[in-house]
Amino acid sequence: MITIGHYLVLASFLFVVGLIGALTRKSAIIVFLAIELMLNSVNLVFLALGRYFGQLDGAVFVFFIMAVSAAEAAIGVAITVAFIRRNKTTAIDAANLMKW
Amino acid sequence: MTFAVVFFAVAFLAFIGALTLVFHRHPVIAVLGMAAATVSIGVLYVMLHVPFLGLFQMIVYAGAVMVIALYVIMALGPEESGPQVGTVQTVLTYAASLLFLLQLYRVLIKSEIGPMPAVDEAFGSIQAFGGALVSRYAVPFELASLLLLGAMVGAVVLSRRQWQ
Amino acid sequence: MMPVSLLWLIPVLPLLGAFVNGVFGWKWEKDRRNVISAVALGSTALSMVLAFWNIATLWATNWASVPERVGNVTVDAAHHAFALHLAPWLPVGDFLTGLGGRGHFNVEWLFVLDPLSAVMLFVVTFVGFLIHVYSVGYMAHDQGYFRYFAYLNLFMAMMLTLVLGGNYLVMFIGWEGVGLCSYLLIGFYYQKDFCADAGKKAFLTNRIGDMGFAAGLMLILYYFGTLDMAQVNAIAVGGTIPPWVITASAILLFVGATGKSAQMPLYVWLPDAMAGPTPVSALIHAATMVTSGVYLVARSNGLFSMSPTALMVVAGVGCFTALFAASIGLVQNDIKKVLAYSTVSQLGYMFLGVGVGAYAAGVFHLYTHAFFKALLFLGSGAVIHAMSGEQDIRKMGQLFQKIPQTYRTFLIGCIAIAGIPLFSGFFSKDEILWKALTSGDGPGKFGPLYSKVLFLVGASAALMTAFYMFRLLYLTFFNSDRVSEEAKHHLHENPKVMTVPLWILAVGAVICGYVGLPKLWTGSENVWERWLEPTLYVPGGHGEMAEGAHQAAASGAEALVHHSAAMEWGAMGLSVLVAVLGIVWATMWYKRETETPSRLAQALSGPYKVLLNKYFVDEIYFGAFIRPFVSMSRIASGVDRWLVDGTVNVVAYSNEVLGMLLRFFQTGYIRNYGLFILLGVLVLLYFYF
Amino acid sequence: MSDLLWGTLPIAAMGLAACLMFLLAAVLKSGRTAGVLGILSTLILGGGSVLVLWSQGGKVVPAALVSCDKLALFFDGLFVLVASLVMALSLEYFDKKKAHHVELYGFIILATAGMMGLASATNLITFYLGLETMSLSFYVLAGFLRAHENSVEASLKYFLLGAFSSAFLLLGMAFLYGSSASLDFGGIATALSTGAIPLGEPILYLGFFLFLVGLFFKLSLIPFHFWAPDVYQGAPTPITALMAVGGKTAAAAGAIRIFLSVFTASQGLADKWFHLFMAVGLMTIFVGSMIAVTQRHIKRLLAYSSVVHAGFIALGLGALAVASLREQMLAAVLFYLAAYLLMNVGAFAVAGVVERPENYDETLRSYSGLGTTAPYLAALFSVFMLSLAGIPLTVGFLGKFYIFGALVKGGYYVVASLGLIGAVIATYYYLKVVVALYFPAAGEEPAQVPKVGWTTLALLTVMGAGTLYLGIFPGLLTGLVKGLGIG
Repeated sequence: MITIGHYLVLASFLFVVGLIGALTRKSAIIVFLAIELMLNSVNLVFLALGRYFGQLDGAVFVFFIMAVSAAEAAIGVAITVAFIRRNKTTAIDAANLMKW
Repeated sequence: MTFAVVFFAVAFLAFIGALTLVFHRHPVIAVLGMAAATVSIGVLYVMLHVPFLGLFQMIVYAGAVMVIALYVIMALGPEESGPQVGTVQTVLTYAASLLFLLQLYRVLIKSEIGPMPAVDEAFGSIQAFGGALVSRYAVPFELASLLLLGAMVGAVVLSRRQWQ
Repeated sequence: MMPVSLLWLIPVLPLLGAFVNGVFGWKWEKDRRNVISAVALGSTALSMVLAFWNIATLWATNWASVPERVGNVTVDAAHHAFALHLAPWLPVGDFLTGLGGRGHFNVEWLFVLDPLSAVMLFVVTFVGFLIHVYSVGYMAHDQGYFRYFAYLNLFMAMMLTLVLGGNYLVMFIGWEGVGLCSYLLIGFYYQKDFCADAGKKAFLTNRIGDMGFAAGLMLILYYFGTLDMAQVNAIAVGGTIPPWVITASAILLFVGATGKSAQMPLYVWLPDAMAGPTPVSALIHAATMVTSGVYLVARSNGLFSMSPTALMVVAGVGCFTALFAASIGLVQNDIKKVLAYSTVSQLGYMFLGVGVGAYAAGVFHLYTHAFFKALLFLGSGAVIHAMSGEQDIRKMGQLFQKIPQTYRTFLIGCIAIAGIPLFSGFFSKDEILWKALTSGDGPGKFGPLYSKVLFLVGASAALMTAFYMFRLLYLTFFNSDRVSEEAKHHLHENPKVMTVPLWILAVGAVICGYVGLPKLWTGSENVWERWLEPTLYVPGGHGEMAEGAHQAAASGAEALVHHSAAMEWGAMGLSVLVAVLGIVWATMWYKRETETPSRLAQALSGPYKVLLNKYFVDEIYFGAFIRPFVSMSRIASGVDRWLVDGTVNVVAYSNEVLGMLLRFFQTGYIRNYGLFILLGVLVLLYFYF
Repeated sequence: MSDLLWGTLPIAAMGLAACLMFLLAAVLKSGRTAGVLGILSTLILGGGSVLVLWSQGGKVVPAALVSCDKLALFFDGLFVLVASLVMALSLEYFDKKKAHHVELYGFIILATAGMMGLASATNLITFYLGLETMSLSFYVLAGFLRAHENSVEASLKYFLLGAFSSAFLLLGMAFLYGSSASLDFGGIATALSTGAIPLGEPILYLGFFLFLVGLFFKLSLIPFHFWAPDVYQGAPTPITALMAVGGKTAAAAGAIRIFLSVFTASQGLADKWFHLFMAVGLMTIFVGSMIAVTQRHIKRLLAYSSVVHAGFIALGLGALAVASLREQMLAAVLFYLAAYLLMNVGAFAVAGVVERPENYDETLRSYSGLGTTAPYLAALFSVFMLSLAGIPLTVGFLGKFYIFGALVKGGYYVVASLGLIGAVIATYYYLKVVVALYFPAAGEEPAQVPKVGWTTLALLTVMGAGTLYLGIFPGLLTGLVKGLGIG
């Protein structure tokens, strides 16, 4: 019997995997995708909870998160491209001019 | 029972896809792993009785986002770069992520988990969904459209070559 | 009624002048200095006109028929006070006071016009304006002309805020503001080291006083539940506050007053403050700012009247300072130093006056002193100006023909301060001495011995005052000609822009005392006292007191049977006698060059040196406070700089070190930042589960 | 007009203005024209709708998922103000940088619409969308000076870290949803007060704290502040002002709304966040001040200063948990935010003026001796610095005074005195700047300032005068913030 718990556990795992990716990968694009993975896992939580409560609200929230993700993807890719063009590398650590 | 088998299969696929994204050295394969994960999550959406959103997930993520990402990686040359290993950062990240997972787990086992209740056929239908979007959620819907417009213009502005 | 609602403009106008000169003045510094002086003088003059209009309104008000409230002006007919509630400032709300009552911490921009603030308003705007005029001539050739006038105008604004402020916090702003301006102006010639040092000394000494003031305010707020001065006075005389609170808060306020008004033991900054330009000494360090301590005590008269102990302290400190500073003044050789010690001494008189509960007499002396001391300072400035900057009276002499205008006005000032009858100083000084003698009747109820000591000490200080002022006069204008050749070459009478203010002040120094002719002479009540009487707070409300006073007046000598008219004539005679004695004494020794002073100085070389070195107070302070501090720090750390600069440096340093360490977390790497977020999340979660 | 439309009027007006600006961007060539049009449309559409609604006493429309009560309108007014100021400052700044782009103004207005959504949200969805609309616009705006590498880096940093933190925020929202089966603030509050929590209490706390992380990030409270100095330094200076003032005010507005309408519903929860906010606030004040002391770049210094100010705001937000203090503290926080707007926009405006066209981040060296070479500018900058430091007679002093006054009144002496000590430490680095302005180090030539246009000077004068005026006569503002609350 699949309960709400199964979904939540899966989502937690996906979230943490995304977390690790976001904090360890070198390429800016992959870091961005890892963050998208974290958002995806949140979507799963919302949807599962909405289904659990028998409400559509969770699904609607997921819909909006997707819209925001798409927008973020557009902006993010543009920023990354601008960044890569300037630094000739996708390495996220190149963004280290400002510190201390 | 079949439901459970399918769930575990899809969940496993999603997990593997996620791991590929995070740990595979080659960026193209990593992105493909992410695509697999998003498609699997889309399947889970369908299983959660919201088929419309599952479809949407596949189009938006596996379709649009992944394609753009792949495009960028291919266009700029796929540098081989896996995750960092052995630095303080990675060690701390793993430790902290595990602790975080543990914390989530501790909360979840303390939660009152129940089985998914049955819902009628109309739940998650595209009619119900569309109705909610244009009635109760009309304001956020408009706000989201504004946001997408902004994103579009922003992407143009940021990646335009010539400045004035 | 109309002008009262414009009360706020009186400080704001000079403030605007300061702003304009401070921001745009540098453009006019080189070739259009008249624009700078026009701005400064214009704003001060406008403010003076407004002040006079207000004072006239106050004078003409018929208190029997005045409405209680007109617009944002409230009227307290019993105390003849208009209060302008301009705007809220710190509305915090109600709280529980130390006595369990309800306190209201609702500080507003409250300006009060009553007979007391009117007196100060008159003195500050009138003398201030004259000194502005005089400065145009005096500063004509100095660098930083715009800066000077901007500071001077800022000072006027702050002083007027202090004077008009209806609650202690508004007053405190003015209080700190005048301190800042004084500090800036003392250090005006900051290229000279000693000027900057003098500025620092003034700053530090005043901080000690201000700490007392601030502590007093907190005590008052906590127990009285308000900082409105009228309310504090009313509550104090209402009798609900325990005596120790009243005494403690009065003494703490007085500590603030000793700092600002240069009383023992915090007087040391004032003589050094003479490093500033002379008009500044006249305005700030003689006529106005230094008297604000006296004003503070007079303003809080309800509070002080309820505490005989506090009054005793005030009178004692004032009286002792008067004698102490006068004795130092006897032998000083710097023209401005003599006047500075004289100012400290005269301020002591004022405190003696308010300390024996004769607030009107103390404020009367404040008012007459403003005229003759400003006159003397400006006169000394004129001498210095004519002598191309020479300040040592041993290098002057026989100047009375060379600069006759200055000489004549200076003479008038000397006669006034010495206390010769029919000149203003006589009336006020005599009034204070008489009130000191009869202080057993005052709110302090001093014992007969204390009263007599106060009187005698005051009289001896008066003797010294007459002596050192005429010594100064003779050494400067008569005696032998000791002027250096070079100074002689440039010696000239000062321009009109300087002598005209001198003459106006001289006239003032003669006639301004006539508003306070003693009752003994006229038979009717003293005009000055009748003017100020409504501002006094006494137990049982003001109306009864006034009634009582009139009854006492009606029943004639009966009420004050032990002070016969003969006794009053006697006291007056004594004070005239000491003044004449002092002048005669100075004439004998200094009119012509005589051997006596130097022989005496040799014979009594010990006491002479003590006086000449100002009782070694600076050295004692250095030895008692500063040097042990330094040597302790040497022992403690081997580096005396650390402790002299204070712990502040250590704190700042450790702060910087910590900051440097913490900075290194800001690595610039995105993934590090992300990790810190995650770690923050973990800390949060594990802390709460 | 229907209630629904009334309730969303300010957001809709700003959204419309943003669309108009984006459309005009296709036609217009001159950035200046676009800027003037942007300011006009913001003031007319945004300001007008706020005024109209305010005169009606606000409109509460539960069905609209936003609430246009007077509290929201107060914030909307602040946002309109800050957006107009920032646009007016951008006119000269971007001309100077030779990167005057017509789209700029559309994004500023879009960000404002997002802030308004955040300030008036009554539902987690609108809350999230408002936040993201604002943040997305900021990501773009931060990268607007693409010729400067710092700008691009700031954009990337802000984007990745912002997305990262909003993942936590969303997870928190998901768990909050799980603990109440409702996305509406009202519904969550009901669940909290009745104790009907479907999945049990732990999940509620988990959701709550994860949600707080997202808020702390936007408020830049330590240890979630790391993005702020880098992004503030790298972004174009007027945009930094928008992020530091508008973004933070919007986050505080969202926090106030959700705390007052939801998290005060359960006393157990309220106690928890009270202590949390006090601890985080004090830590932010102390650590932020310590690091600020070591900074030489003026924009980084101002960034740490705004971190420290967020700490003071956090103290105020935390005290909203105490029922007896709520009304007074709300007024104090609102006053603080308005004060913060005036002095901080002013300070950043001066920083933008002093910047040279080719240079990007100016150190204190560029400010030394400005007292002689640019006395008026130096005087204004000193006013802003003294106000940020909290010196009496400035509005910054009163902001701190009200917050500490309320804390003392509530009996939280320890917090108040610690905060006061922190405030004293904080004065040090502001005074360092003022000292540099008037007393250049020995042997240093006084710095020079590029030519300043009259619009910027006029705006600076207005802000400086406002800082002083409200510091002396706060009645205008205290009257405005008194009695505002959740409608």
